[in-house]
Amino acid sequence: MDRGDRRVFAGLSFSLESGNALVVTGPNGVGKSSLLRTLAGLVSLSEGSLNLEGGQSERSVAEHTHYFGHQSAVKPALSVKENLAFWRDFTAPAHVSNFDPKEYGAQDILEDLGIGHTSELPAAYLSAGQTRRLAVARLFVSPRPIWLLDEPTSALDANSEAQLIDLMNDHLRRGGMIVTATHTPLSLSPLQSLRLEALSIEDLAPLEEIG
Amino acid sequence: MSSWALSLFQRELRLAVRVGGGALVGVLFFLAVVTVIPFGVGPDLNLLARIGPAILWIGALLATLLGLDRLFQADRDDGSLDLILMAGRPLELVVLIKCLAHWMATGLPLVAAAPVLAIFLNLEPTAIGAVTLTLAAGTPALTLIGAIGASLTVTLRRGGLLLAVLVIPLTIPVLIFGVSAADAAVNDPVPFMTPFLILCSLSLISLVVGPFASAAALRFSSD
Amino acid sequence: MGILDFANPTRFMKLTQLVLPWLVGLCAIAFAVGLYMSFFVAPEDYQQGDTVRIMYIHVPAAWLAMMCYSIMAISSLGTLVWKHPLADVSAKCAAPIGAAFTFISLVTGSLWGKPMWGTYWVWDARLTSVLVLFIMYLGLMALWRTMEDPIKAGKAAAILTLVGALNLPIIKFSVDWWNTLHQPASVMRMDGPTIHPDILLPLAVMAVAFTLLFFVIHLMAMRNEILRRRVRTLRLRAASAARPAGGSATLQPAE
Amino acid sequence: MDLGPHAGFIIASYAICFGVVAGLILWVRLDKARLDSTLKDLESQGLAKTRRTPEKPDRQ
Repeated sequence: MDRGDRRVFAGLSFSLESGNALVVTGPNGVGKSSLLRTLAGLVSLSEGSLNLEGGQSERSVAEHTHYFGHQSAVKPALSVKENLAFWRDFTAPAHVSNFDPKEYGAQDILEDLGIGHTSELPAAYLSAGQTRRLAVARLFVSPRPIWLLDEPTSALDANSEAQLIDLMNDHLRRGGMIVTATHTPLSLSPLQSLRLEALSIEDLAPLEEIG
Repeated sequence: MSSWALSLFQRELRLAVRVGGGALVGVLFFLAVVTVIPFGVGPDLNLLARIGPAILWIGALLATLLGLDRLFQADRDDGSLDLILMAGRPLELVVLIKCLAHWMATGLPLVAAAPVLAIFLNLEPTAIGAVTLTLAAGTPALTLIGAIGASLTVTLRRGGLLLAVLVIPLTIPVLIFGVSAADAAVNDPVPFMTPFLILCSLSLISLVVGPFASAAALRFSSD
Repeated sequence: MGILDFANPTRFMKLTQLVLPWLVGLCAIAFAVGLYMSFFVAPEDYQQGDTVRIMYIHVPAAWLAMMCYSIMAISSLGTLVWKHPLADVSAKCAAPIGAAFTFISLVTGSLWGKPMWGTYWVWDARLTSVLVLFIMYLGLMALWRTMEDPIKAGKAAAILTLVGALNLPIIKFSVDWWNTLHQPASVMRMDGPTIHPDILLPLAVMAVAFTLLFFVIHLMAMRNEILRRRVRTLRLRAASAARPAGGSATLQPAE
Repeated sequence: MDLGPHAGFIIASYAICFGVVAGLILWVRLDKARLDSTLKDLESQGLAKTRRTPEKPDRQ
């Protein structure tokens, strides 16, 4: 699997079983974020393919995934509840075999993440960490089996980081999949890892012609 | 199907109306443009009555275009656009709903303000009615065509001016038929319906072309 | 919003609580008397007939439109120079009221103009400068609406208000000059009859009534604004009381 | 009472003036009602009672 744009990666191939997590590591600028964005369907593949077995055939792979990037996609003018309710209604849920999501109400997940008391407040009043937790809450209100997490623990304190890891492990137990790019080690249970190395010049040359 | 659309529509309206949304700034800009023009051409009421429909149309065009640059950019800036793209909803419809909400929040007030501003320009009652009607029929086209420009310039830091430059040529037909329909209502021998129906058909065409072109541009923008 | 800021607004809230009912009563009486006089006591004008009765709301509204801007300008000085905590509250609350009175004076003026001049609107110097004043009010309101932080918005608006205060006389002057070059034929001068006591007295009562009305609404709006800022601080505090445990620890220091 | 040939204009003037003033008052009242209720909500969470004297908030 590769992505031909300017300089990213080539000859990459992996498979992930349901209930497993994949941690993508590697030096800065090697394309961890690009890999996640590719899986999320935001960047198109120049060659190769993505497949999801047991998925809904009329939907693309990307529509089975939640993408959790560096930006929180929180609108300060809307209240916390309104922010979450919009993503719940707007994101189409994806159901696949082997994946049995827990049903969360909007208020439940906010309580679980420790920001239940803010639900009526405009999101402008939230601190950076609280905004981040609100963004995490989005993953739970609309069930999708694959989570693509780009540095999920940035801006979270130790407490909420541990909480998030618990929630991630729970997601894995229910048959979900997680692909995450991170620098800090995460204690996820069935864990595979993928290390991206910087490409050498010879590898890059043919790609430049494609892109 | 309809619940997500309603949810999106509500969100867009709320964002436009609440603090920082600035839905009414467009009307204010419209008012300012129309007020400034008599200073340029002089306070001759007969002249103003003759060029009044054109002034109102140009004011509405500029107000619409200047309000459009944040249509997708605000969502891109905070990462919402990525999530909208992968939400699994037909993007053309998403664009259409966003345009509809945007028109309700900014275009409709322009139409409502037009009769008042027409009084400043000494328009006759029939002319006032005609201009308001043509604006009501034509401003959706401006919003929908403008949305194409908004999605093309979504990745740019300062896309506002470029958007206006890109879109103004595309809006010329709307302007021509809008103004000529309004003029025709006052000058008896020319029929009103002919240019007005063309204007309506332009709006309908942009209703189809706008969302498709805009959705295509958005899909490439995330690359 | 420091502790010092809280002291003054609290006293202000208490004081206005006492004063407001009296003001409302006075205002109602003044309006009752003024409206009675303007309809039944004041004679009709020998030239303009009964339309002169529009004057009893038009002139006070126009006068208030200008007074309101002066109050905003003084409040802006208060914000920028003396940093008085209530100054930007006062300026912010005056803007919509000023816009409303300017709107009233524009509308009643054009309704007066239609029977007298034959047209709703002319680009006469006085009318045009009032229209510019109206746009400035709306612009200031928009500025306040688009900025999230009230303190920052207050400072920005204060600067704009003061620049506007300097600029308004220039606008007035330049528009006078602009208009005399292209004097449209249809404009009639606003001289009218010499002011007769029978007309002057109702006008004065109405002016007092309008001024009282302005202060009533202004004080009520200021009270709202103070409440709004209190809500804002409380919400910030509510949000930062992160987890229930951490929050209660800061709120109840010694147990 | 006879207002002459232009009664419509006079009545319209007064009506619009009344309408705008009523709207202004209504806006202020509604704003106050809304703020009072939010304030009450927030105070019921026990967050309000710290003016100048840091007194203990009431237990819920």
